[in-house]
Amino acid sequence: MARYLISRTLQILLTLFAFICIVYFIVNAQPGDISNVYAMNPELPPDARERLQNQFGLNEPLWKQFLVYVRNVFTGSFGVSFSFYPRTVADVIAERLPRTVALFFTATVFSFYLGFLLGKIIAWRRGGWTEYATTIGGVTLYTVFTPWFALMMIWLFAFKAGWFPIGKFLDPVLWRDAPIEANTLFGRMMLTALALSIVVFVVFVITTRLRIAGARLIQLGSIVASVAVMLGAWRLTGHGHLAWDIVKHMVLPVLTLTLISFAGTMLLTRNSMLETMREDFVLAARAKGLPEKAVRDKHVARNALLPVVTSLVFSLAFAVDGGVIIESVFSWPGMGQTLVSAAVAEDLPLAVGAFVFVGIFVLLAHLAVDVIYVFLDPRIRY
Amino acid sequence: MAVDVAPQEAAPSIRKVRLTLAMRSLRENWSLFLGTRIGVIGLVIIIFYLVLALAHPILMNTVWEERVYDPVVGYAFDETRQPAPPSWNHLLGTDPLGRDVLSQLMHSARTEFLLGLLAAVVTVTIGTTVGAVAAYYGGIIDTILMRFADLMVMMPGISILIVLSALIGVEHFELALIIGILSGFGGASILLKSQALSVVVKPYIEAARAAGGGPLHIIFIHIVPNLLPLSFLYMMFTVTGAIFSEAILSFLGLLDVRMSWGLMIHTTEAAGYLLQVGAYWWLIFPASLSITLLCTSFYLVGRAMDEIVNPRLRRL
Amino acid sequence: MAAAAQPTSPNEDRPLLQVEGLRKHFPAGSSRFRRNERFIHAVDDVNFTLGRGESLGLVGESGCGKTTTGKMLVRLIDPSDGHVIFDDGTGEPTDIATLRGRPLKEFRKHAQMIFQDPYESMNPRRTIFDTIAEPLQVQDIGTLVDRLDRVMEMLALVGLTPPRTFLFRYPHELSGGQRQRVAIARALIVEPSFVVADEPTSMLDVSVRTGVMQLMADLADGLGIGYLYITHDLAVARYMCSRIAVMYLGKIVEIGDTEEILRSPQHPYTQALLSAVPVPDPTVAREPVKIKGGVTTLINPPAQCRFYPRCPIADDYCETNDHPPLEHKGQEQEVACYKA
Amino acid sequence: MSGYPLLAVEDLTMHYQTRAGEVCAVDGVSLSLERGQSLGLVGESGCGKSSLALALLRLQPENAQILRGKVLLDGVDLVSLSEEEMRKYRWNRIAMVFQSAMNALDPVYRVGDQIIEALEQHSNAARQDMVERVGELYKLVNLSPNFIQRYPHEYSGGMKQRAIIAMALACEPDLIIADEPTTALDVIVQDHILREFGNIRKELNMSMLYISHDMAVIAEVSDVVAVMYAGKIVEYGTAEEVFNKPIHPYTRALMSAFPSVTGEKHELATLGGEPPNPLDLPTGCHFHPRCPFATEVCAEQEPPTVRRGDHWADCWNPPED
Repeated sequence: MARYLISRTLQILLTLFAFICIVYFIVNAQPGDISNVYAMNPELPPDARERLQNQFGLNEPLWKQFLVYVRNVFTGSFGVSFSFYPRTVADVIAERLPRTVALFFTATVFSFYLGFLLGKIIAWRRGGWTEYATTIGGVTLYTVFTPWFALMMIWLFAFKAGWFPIGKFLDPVLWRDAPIEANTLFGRMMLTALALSIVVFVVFVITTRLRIAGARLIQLGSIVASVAVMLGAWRLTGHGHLAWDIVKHMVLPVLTLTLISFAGTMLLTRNSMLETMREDFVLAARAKGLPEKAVRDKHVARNALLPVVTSLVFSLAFAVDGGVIIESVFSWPGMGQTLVSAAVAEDLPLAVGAFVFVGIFVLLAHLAVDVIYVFLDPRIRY
Repeated sequence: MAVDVAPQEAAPSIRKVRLTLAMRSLRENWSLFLGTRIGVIGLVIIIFYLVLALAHPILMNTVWEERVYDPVVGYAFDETRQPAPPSWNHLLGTDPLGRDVLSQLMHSARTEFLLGLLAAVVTVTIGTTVGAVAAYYGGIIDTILMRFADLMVMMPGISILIVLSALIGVEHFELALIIGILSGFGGASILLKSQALSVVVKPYIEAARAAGGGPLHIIFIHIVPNLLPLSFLYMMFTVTGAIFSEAILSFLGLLDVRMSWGLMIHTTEAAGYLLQVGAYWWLIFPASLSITLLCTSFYLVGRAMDEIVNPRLRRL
Repeated sequence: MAAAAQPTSPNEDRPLLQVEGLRKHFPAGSSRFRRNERFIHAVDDVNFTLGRGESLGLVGESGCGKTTTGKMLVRLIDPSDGHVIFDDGTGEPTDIATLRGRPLKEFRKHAQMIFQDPYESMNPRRTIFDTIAEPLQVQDIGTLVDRLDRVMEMLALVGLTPPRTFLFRYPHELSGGQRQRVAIARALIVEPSFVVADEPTSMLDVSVRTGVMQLMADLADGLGIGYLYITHDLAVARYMCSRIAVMYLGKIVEIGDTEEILRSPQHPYTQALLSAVPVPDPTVAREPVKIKGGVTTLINPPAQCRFYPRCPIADDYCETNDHPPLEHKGQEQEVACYKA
Repeated sequence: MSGYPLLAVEDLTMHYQTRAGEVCAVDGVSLSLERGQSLGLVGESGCGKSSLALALLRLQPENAQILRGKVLLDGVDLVSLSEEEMRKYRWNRIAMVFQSAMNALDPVYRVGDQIIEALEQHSNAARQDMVERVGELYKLVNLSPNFIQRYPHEYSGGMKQRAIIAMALACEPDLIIADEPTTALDVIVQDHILREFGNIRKELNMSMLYISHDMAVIAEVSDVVAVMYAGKIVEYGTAEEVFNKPIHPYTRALMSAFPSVTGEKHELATLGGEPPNPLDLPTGCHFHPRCPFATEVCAEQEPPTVRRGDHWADCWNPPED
């Protein structure tokens, strides 16, 4: 297991290197001299231009420029952003990365759960109108023109119904005299969520392993209890209302992202279920006298999960792309929105920096999926 | 070798038999396709847009006056205020710059089809070749091609297109090529390779080798024909991806294109009508719905083909 | 065939195939980061001869290396070591173990293979005509019309009549027995001098199996083709082959005249194999099989007799000495056992 | 004792609905099996023997339908039971050993847990007792107890088959249906498993329905033999009678087509033609196009049953006794 993880991490690092090379190639392979774009940007004061030229080694030969570039990537210095001058690219990214991670992670968990659940059901009821309706609905959501769909969500839930804010990360009026930095607070919120999921996970593992009666009840109880404790703790800090503001801003983007991506998992689960249902061990499970629900959940769905998780790897890049669009429509100031606005404003250092981080993010998600897969499939031992 | 008369007689008759066989299998698949329902829905939508796309040049040459109805430089002189709501002259109204929305919609449909088709053909050509070659040769060739494919798959496609189009001017043709190359070397080759791998281990490949068949014979006579159904299916998904990407990029104003559905929405946004959904619906809905419908329809056709091509999904 | 037959070949008494020290070692559990030192000894020092028009049965359990051996003889697998001297009396004797390029393609006209699975050994997208004509097509023999005539002839020969009705059908429209007949037609269309048949009847139903066996036997007699008949079924080997070779874990442990071996098997493994075959007579109670355990590993096996871990009669001598060589025990019978 | 035979199948008929048309896989099959007896069902691929096995457990695929007939287990008609009641019969009374043991075990669970899963369905015993029971079963089928906690992919082919047999024995069923359990195995392993299986069965006095295409295996394991062709049972009798004095020409053809390793090398008889297409069965006697003794009436009318004691066959032209 440890060896597998190490070798996988090495592979990922290698891929990352190749990725960075490709980015460099893309940036340099275009007509005209890239150094002009970097150095001659009119928004830059002369002294900054000087520094930039040194930092990127723009006066050096090409191979040295490449080495400098690689060093810069691995030390996280992507130079100075044009549009956020004088902030560095690294600084901008450090502020925005957590927001994207939170958005993406929540939406992925929701959409995977929803997709798997629905996929299971439509596979079991093949041929009925439920299946056609769900399939067509799901496919439509999956292939919907995302900006328009996001817009419709805003229009419906924020503009007309007024349930949620129209966009952005927080409400500036509320935060004008806030005693705490938004990012610090957001960091704490994420820590809380992490602690909560660890507690719930541990309870689940223990109750399943022990095979005690009433495991369901204990699980449910523990969730309710820990959520209550968490809410109480936040109340006591006095920042509860500020945290709530951020949560409120998060709901609509997460919902939209979930809706546009769950169908991928759903359709895949369906196909995978249909293929698994033909296996002999499913017949054997029925012959053993297991009720249909147990056959479906314990045997068919459990085995059908494997290919679904495998292809989660493929869909990660897609999900990140979806996130980019959603962020920019909702003006959620994360990596995606940064990438788009930097590209539109031709803020090259920031665009490249954001893109590299989006790439790293996808790679890490891959690694996570690989690890999960090892736990799911006993046939894989390293 | 002396050519005698007989082959000229036999060759056409064999060809005729082959044609008959091909038609028969096409008919069988067609009836299976009709049975899937979702495929039929998709096909109807595709045909609808195909008709729109084909009708545009005809209309422009007959009924529609060019200086009014040109999708890019036309102006609706008959309307006093732009954007104008739908009327008899302009069935879907005009955009903020006074251009006819229906004409724009129909004109773009053609571009979308061409873009999708080109991207899909490039993807599948690359994917099928790479997949077949990697599966047949294995070893180091396979490793290199597949590591590269892994890398391509991990690339967030839209993001890379965003960066690219910020760096260089991208038009429809280039966009189709880039999408084709990205997905051809990425997802398509991985998928088609795994399919090719299941073909390569079949005894008939060994039988062909025992008969004296070389790599080219085996790849193009045995492996590729068995990949074609899956390739064709993957084409459908690539069309969806290409149209979708184009729409996103032109919506963000990053493409150097003169007219497309994405650009129509971009224009609407730039003019500030985007959240006035009720009042200016004709600016928002036609283009957005068209993108969605066309993407969905190709995807549905792909799904339906999956039900036919994948024997493990077939009904008993 | 193009090559002119020499009226007086100096090697008239040479066998069709002479297999010497044939080996195949596959790397086991390869890893990208470590150098590989573990090998599966799939075929290990195999020697035998196959006369012209003779049929030799290669018998053994699954995984004993019989298919690998067969595939090496038609060069679908490259041997790791050893020689296979091929001489059909029409040309120079050649060592086919190291052939490449054009000569290899030329050799493929002389050696063909019939595969086990009639359902998978034909491309489902090609018609019967395409399948049978493929060897002619890739070898560029004859015009389209010639090929058509040849295919019709072959179809009639293997009993698929009237041939016209089979030409443009697809494999899935045929039954297992018919497909195996197509496979035979395809293998014989280039008039090979020997054919490796890899369990050609094991997946067929009993009621069509004998028909296919009969056909193969008749064709072998009529066309003078040498067969290497691979099978796990001693009873089938008895009916198809004049000689049999019993393989165990990559080695031939006993070889000789079929009836002689069946009457008095010398090697304990052959004895076990024989006594394990069920008898279609409810009144007969068979002796229990003496050997124990399952097949042991082929990865870097020790030098001692391969059968030692399961052998009921082995002693210390067997443990400490190398794998025994094949020695004459009967008239035509050779056995690799110290204790036999 | 209730006076009923353990298993009695009466006029069981099952159809498949396929795209190409309707297939009658099991056509009016009647059988009976006493407690402790072993019935060998022999026939070629596609003759409906596996369909019959699945129909007994009511596990036929979705597109199949039992049209009529009864499956009486100790006098209770399984066909008329509700799904919920039927579940209680599965494995507890009738267990099954599957054709491909390789695929009959779920790859993601430990083999021991899969056996316990079957036990849990049919008893309320404490978990500890079930674990012990699995240990006993492993001893019974000669498997090392170390393997209880392992996954199927760590087993060899023969071991998987043993594990499946252990699983089938778990609830001490009255009847075990064995569907070609040793077809994929080598002869020596097959020999070991057949012997052990036979011994255990006699020890526990269980009945068995053994399905195979291999006449020799059937001869070794069964007391009573039924020969199936194109969905029908064409001959039925004790093993000795069927093998020594076969009535139906199909049975006779099968016997003489079988090559043997012992005794004199007899000429193999070749049966002409191809197995019938289930979508388009011949009229009259389904076997008539391949039958060397067929007369006109065979093609026109269904054959009558010829009885010789308990031994019977459906044939127009039976050989003289």
